[in-house]
Amino acid sequence: MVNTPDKVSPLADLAMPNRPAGRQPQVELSERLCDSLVQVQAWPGTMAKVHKAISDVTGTRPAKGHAAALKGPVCIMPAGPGRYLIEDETENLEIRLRAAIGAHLGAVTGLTHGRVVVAIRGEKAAWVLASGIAINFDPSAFPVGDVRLTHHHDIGVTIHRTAEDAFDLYVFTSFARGFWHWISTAAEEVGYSVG
Amino acid sequence: MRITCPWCGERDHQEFTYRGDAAAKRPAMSDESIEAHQAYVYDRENPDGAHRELWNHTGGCRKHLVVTRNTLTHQITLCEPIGPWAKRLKAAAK
Amino acid sequence: MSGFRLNLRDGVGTAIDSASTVTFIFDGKSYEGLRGDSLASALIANGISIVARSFKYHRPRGIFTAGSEEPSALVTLRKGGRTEPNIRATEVELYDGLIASSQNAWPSVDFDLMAVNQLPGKAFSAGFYYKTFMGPKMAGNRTTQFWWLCEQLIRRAAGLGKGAELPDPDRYGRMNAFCDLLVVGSGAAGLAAAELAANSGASVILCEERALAGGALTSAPDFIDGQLARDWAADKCRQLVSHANVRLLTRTTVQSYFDDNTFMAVERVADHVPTPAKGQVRQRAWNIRAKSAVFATGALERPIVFPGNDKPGVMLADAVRRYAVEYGAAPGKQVVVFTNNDSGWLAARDIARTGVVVAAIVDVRPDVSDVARGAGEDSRAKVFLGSAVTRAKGFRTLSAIEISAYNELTGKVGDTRDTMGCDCLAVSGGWSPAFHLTSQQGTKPVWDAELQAFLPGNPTQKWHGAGAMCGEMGLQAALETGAAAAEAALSEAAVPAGVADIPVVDGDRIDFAPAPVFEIYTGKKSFVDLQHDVTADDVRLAHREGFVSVEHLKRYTTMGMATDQGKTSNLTGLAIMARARDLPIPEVGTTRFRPPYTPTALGAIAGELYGHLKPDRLTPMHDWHVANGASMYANGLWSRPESYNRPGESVEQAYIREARAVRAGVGLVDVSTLGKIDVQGPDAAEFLNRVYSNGFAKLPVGKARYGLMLREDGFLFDDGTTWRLDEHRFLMTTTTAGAGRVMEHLEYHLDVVWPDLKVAIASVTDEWAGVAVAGPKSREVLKACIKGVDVSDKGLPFMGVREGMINGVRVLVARLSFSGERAYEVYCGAGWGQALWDSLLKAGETFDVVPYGLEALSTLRIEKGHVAGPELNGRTTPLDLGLGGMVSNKKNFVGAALLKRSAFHEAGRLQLVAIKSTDGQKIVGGGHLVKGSLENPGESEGHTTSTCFSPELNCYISLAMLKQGTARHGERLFATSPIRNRHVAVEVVSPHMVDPEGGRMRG
Amino acid sequence: MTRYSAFSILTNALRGNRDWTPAWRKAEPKAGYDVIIVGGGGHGLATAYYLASVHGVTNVAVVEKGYLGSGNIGRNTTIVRSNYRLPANSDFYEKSMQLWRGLSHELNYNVMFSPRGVLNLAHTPGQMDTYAERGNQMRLNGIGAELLDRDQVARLNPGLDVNGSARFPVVGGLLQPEAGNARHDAVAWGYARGADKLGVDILENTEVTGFLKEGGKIVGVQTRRNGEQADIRAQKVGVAVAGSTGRVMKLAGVDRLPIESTVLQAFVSESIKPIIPTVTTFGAGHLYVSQSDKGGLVFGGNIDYYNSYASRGNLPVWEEVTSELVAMFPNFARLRLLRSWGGIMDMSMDGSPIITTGPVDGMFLNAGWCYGGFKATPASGWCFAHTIAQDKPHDLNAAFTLDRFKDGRPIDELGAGPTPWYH
Ligand SMILES: Cc1cc2nc3c(=O)[nH]c(=O)nc-3n(C[C@H](O)[C@H](O)[C@H](O)COP(=O)(O)OP(=O)(O)OC[C@H]3O[C@@H](n4cnc5c(N)ncnc54)[C@H](O)[C@@H]3O)c2cc1C
Ligand SMILES: NC(=O)c1ccc[n+]([C@@H]2O[C@H](COP(=O)([O-])OP(=O)(O)OC[C@H]3O[C@@H](n4cnc5c(N)ncnc54)[C@H](O)[C@@H]3O)[C@@H](O)[C@H]2O)c1
Ligand SMILES: Cc1cc2nc3c(=O)[nH]c(=O)nc-3n(C[C@H](O)[C@H](O)[C@H](O)COP(=O)(O)O)c2cc1C
Ligand SMILES: [Zn+2]
Repeated sequence: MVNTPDKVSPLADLAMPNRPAGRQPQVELSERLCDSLVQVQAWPGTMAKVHKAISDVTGTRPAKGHAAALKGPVCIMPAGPGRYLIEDETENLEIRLRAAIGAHLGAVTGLTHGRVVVAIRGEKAAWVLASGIAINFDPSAFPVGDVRLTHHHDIGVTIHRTAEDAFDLYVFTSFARGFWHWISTAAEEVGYSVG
Repeated sequence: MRITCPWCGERDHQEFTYRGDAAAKRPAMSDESIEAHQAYVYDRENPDGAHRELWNHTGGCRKHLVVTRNTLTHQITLCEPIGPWAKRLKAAAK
Repeated sequence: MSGFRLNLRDGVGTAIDSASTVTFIFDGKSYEGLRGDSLASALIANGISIVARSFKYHRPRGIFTAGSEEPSALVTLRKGGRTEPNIRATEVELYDGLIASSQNAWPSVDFDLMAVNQLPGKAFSAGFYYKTFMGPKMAGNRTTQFWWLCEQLIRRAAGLGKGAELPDPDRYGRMNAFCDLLVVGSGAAGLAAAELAANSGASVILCEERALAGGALTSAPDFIDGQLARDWAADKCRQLVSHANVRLLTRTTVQSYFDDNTFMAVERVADHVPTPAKGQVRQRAWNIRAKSAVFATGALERPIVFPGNDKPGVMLADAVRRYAVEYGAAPGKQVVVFTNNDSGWLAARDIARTGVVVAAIVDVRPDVSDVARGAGEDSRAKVFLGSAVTRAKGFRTLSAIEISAYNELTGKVGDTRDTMGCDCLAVSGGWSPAFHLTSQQGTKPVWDAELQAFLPGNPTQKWHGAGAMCGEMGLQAALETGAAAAEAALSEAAVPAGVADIPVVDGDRIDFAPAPVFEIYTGKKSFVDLQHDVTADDVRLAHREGFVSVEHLKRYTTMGMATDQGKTSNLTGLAIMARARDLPIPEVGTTRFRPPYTPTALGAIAGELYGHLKPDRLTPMHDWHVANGASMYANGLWSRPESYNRPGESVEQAYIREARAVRAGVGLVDVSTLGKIDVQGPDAAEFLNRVYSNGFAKLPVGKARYGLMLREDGFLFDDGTTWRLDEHRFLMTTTTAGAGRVMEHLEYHLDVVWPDLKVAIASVTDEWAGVAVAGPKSREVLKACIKGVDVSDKGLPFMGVREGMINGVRVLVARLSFSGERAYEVYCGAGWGQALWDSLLKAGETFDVVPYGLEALSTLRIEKGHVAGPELNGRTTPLDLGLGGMVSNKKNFVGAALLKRSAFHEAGRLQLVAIKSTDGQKIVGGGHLVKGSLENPGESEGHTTSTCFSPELNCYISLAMLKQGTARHGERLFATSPIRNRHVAVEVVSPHMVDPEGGRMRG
Repeated sequence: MTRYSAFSILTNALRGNRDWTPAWRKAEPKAGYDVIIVGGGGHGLATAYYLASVHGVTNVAVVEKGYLGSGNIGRNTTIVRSNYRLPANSDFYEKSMQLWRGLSHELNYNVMFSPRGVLNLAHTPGQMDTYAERGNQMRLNGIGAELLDRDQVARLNPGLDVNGSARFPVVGGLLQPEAGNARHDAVAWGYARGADKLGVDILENTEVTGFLKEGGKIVGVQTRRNGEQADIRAQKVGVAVAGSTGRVMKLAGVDRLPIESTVLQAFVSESIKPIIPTVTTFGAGHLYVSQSDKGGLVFGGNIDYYNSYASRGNLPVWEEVTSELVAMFPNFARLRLLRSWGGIMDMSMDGSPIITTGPVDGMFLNAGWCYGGFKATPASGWCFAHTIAQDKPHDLNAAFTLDRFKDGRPIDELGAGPTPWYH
């Protein structure tokens, strides 16, 4: 039996922990490895059943509005009408969800390899993000726990606000280096470390 | 311009892709006449004033919406959901 | 040399730090200034009066204003890649080591030879270019050459400063901001507005162009709530920034007002220091979306036009006051004030208070108010009422003026009353509200007869004017209207406003209404637009020639088109035209202001995009390609290997070797860039059947099919294979370049056209890495490494799709062929892409597997006659490309109806063929097919699309579109490329040059 | 009317410039004309001029709703070229080039036609081949074209970033040496003056508010002038209103056309000394730039996509064009934008113009100019005048009919399909 090799991230060589000398960095960038990411799309009439199926598989249900539902390693993020991005540690999430949600209830698409998660945290995290992303990061408009779908120029980004000063950014894999280049350049102004 | 996506909320129009006049309706699959397709593909009313038009929220949820916008002032008066989810989104908005 | 530094004391030099000197260089000479100085105030303090030359006549120009409306004092700042031409000295904050130089003058500003342009004077009147330089009439193209020559000379003489030759080393940034209320301007009105909003809990952004907030308050002698105006302003700012919901941005000009209250403001983050700190941006563009806005942008003083009015030394009255009060820099030893309104008298008083001699006050009005009279007495100036300055005299700079009797009603100039020595004339012709931002939005300004000025007009978006910007010139009124505007704005932003606490002003109360006098006409040369050298006579000439609409006046004379956009001159020019036409000013109209408010660095608008325009898109195997000698090729945003060049090998040698190796053995190519779309749902098959021209409904599970997608107008849109993974689940592939637009095409049809279809699509381009294994030995390679798949022809037939494992990696394998050989596409999760690539390479070692790039890929498909991007050029139909068999006539699909149009079925269309070089010469890209010689080629009968050397046929070949090509196989033509000086004899052949029966790929 | 020359300028200057007369008369409308041209833009004025000068039809009025030249003729980036790929376009625009070359003399008005060269930059070898293909087509049609390599491009445009490390490295370019610029306003004024001299009435501030119809045939126009309504009759009415085509044709009862109106923005920087000699276009985006005689960099890029009749642009296009401009010329980053403005484009479904008889009896239509109608001005006027005078198109505009959409003969230079904002 051959072991499955490790997934290789395009940021493997870039997101190396590093703390610059001198100035106190005001944000920390890092890559957060994501073991399993699946998109689920319900049909308009099957929302409730899909919620149930998700809950059967992951142990938790999608939250209301634009909030992510969190339970242990599971994170269910709203990603459009009837659509969710579900993250979990287990590798066969896609298979289990597909088994629970047949074509009559919805569609299940594996995206584990399709996104890279960049995490940013620190006092100036929102400032750095706002320098390239045109959504309102004020906590009153974007509360902790909420998810936003947006883009940075050509790069689609799903943003999960995990704390007042921390965000997980789900970025398309092929663009991950371009995105890292942008965010690290933007963060130079306030000083950053890589965690 | 700021467009209100029925699902994502208000965003810069830069997040959306313009898809043109919402009045252009594709003939049914049963209709194979050249004339009907001709009108759908090429003829536009191009009004000066209220224009119902399609935008795709490609930088967000990737759903289409119908925007009513004045072509003289760029003022947007209505953003409506369209597509399979339209009914639910409308209901949610209420 | 008449300006000097005053004795700095309380109330003189309020904006500068007398204790800290700063050294700067102007035109190569070193000078001293004080911290807080602007370059202009420092030049004044150093007695420098000529700082620039005008655009057309190269006349000496001095400093005219104290702000961003400056028309005259343009200099070049800094050096090398940081060189910045046309910078207004009035806006530059002095820093130690600043380097500035004058421009548009040779050899120097003091003595400029180009001033000969003045000699023909009247011949260089408005519009003279249009009337001459046409040159002699000559044959053919040569007719234009005379103008072409003149133009070169004119272009060299025109222009202002010189741009940098090196790249700008600095960075630019952007910030996206949102607020309930944007307040523009931090004068009394703006501060009052911001305060009310801040106290109401609204989120507020307050932008101030200058480094110091306070607007007119910074030099006003008035008291507010018992506090000196500038102290009150400073206190207010301190209070404001203590609110978490308020952001005060100084050095930030709101430049542009776009739809839905979107603004672009530019913050000059590091222009007041020698170079930006590490990581710091030079400027930052703030893209602000405000629920509502208060414009408290003040008013701009305007001059009175009179003969000689462009002499250095003639300045705006308020500017003279500000230099004296704020910077302690006296622009002259003997100041005369020339005015048509009371504000000039107050300026005279405030100037005199700083210790500068105000020799006279000249007012066109026969009588003035008591306040003015009192201020006049305080200033100890000689007073000339019912008088005008009829001439400014002096060699190069102002040395004296002529004062004559003046009848403000008739405009008649009477006897000369006095000639008075003076080196600074402070002029006030009234105030024009700064409504540039609202004009940008298309709001039509309205005329106010009393103020003799245009006011902003009625809002068409969510903004409110306050203070001098809307004609409320007094300080008390500014405070009141500021609060009122904020209240109205907050209600729009749905924030309940608190109660305004309006401070009380103790100070001058004057009537700002000026006498309607814009020009003192004596027949001598006087200037309207100081930068563009537009004279009052030019305006009258335009009138005579029929360019009477303001917009024609502007374009014919170029009035208001200079870098200041006529901030201090437009109204005057307009008034002169109105008088010539004998119409009231409002009937002549006014030109439209356009964004930006002041000239804005292109780098700042590009913001974070300066330097890296677009992100790279990379496949998981990118690093391997680069490390293994691949030259990379841009394909949209993607970067792909062109060929893997061995040492000493050219790209052509490399791709021929690679292609040969594939046909003989086996090769690997990274196809991860292909667009991949997951299509699922009970109606997925039906959906595909509608968007593809060939049938998909009956595609069995475990099979792939090549599909053609048309646009609704019948032309080809994209192609690719779609794999049926299970009953309701398909994996669609698209061309690399077409992925995005195919996705949108599908989304459109699902949302808008057939919303009742239960289909979900998702882009999975980034999810899957893809490797094509091609060549007769491809099966052996696969067999050596794949688990769980029977790779025999039966187990995995042509177009079959299977799932398996390669070295622990789950893969999808489809037996597809672009090359015409037996081949497989193997997909796996992108994170394992490199692992898969390594496994396949390893498995292929014994078969001499080679990696191959885009060039070889394309060679193989050209030999095979498979179409790709160059053939799918948006102007071809399936019929043109010999793919008519893939157009179903059993069903309707997107493009079916319009494909039936007559023109698509006519003879004479360009059709796909291939050509072979018959004389061994290379067929270069971009050729045309002709019958004639290189010298006399005749008409184009078609063109090449995809060209290569064919290792299989051992000659140069190309796919081509040829008129009626299908019927012309065997014909001899020439592939001509006159632009590359090539002319190759070719034979037209069928595009299916290799294995036309397809035996090799079907196996 | 004074003939313009260096001599007349000098003699007039000596007399204090008092004797100059209006460039064109402020005509009063007559009750009727042989031909009325709606729209006092470049195309309308050129049409009137050629009707009078080539076809001897002088009883003509040009009816313009605003000031003369207030439309796109007065707000374009002034690029004049004929580097087209498709035969119909190539022939037509080359005719225009020929007229441009003699225009200043013909009109006795310096339109400052400046054949400084138009350079399209290429960023991949594939793009070079595409350009070669177009260049060869031009050569075969007798139009000058040169393919330049990277060094030649660099020599031509010193500030250009030809570094291999650029995000989209320049590999070469296609140059049409005889293409260039002309002075936008001068073209309008020159044609107006020329037409006026031949007897054409130019009616400014006169808006067409409706059409007079008799038995389904157009027989004149209704106008509003200085707030007053007046009917003016005409044997034939030509419509050349560019961005306003949709609204004006609606007045004639034509509700739908293969045209959509959108904003195109243009930009000008502050004046600087000569810094780029040619018109240069960026090949990895959409950006064209040249330097005006005054010294301003005049540039533009994409349209604002959505339908609009407001001559006011949006911020994303600012960001896009400036970033492309500074990517191409990193030494321009500190130069400053002086002004931007918008014009309304009559975007046709295939990106090519319409010059045709009809679509209503008695009417002729000239429209669909998209980004590129300035360079077409002389040929468009010339062909439209022919079409009106002869009641049928000239060979040069025979392909530019409305029928082409019905028959499947779009003239689609970019192959972008029936999506106007892709052209
Ligand atoms: C920003 C920009 C950049 C451009 N750049 C280039 C370029 O570089 N090269 C190029 O070749 N082309 C360019 N163009 C395109 C070119 O300017 C236009 O295609 C061309 O000017 C259109 O023809 P015109 O001159 O007749 O139009 P216009 O000048 O717009 O004339 C139409 C006239 O009709 C009048 N009108 C409208 N309705 C009525 C009515 N009801 N009654 C009476 N009159 C009416 C309008 O007021 C207007 O004056 C550009 C356009 C823009 C906006
Ligand atoms: N000196 C005089 O004789 C005179 C004449 C008229 C008015 N006033 C005085 O002017 C005051 C009126 O107050 P106010 O608040 O209306 O005007 P103000 O002139 O005090 O303030 C306007 C402020 O707006 C800023 N500004 C303008 N455009 C801007 C932009 N686009 N972006 C950023 N900042 C911008 C200016 O730099 C200035 O600081 C009163 O004190 C009144 O007495 C004085
Ligand atoms: C080629 C060209 C060059 C221009 N150069 C300048 C310029 O140097 N200064 C200026 O203020 N405007 C310039 N303009 C813009 C005009 O001022 C004006 O904005 C344009 O004609 C559109 O008119 P509008 O802004 O009144 O709508 C230029 C316009 C064109 C077409
Ligand atoms: Zn959305």
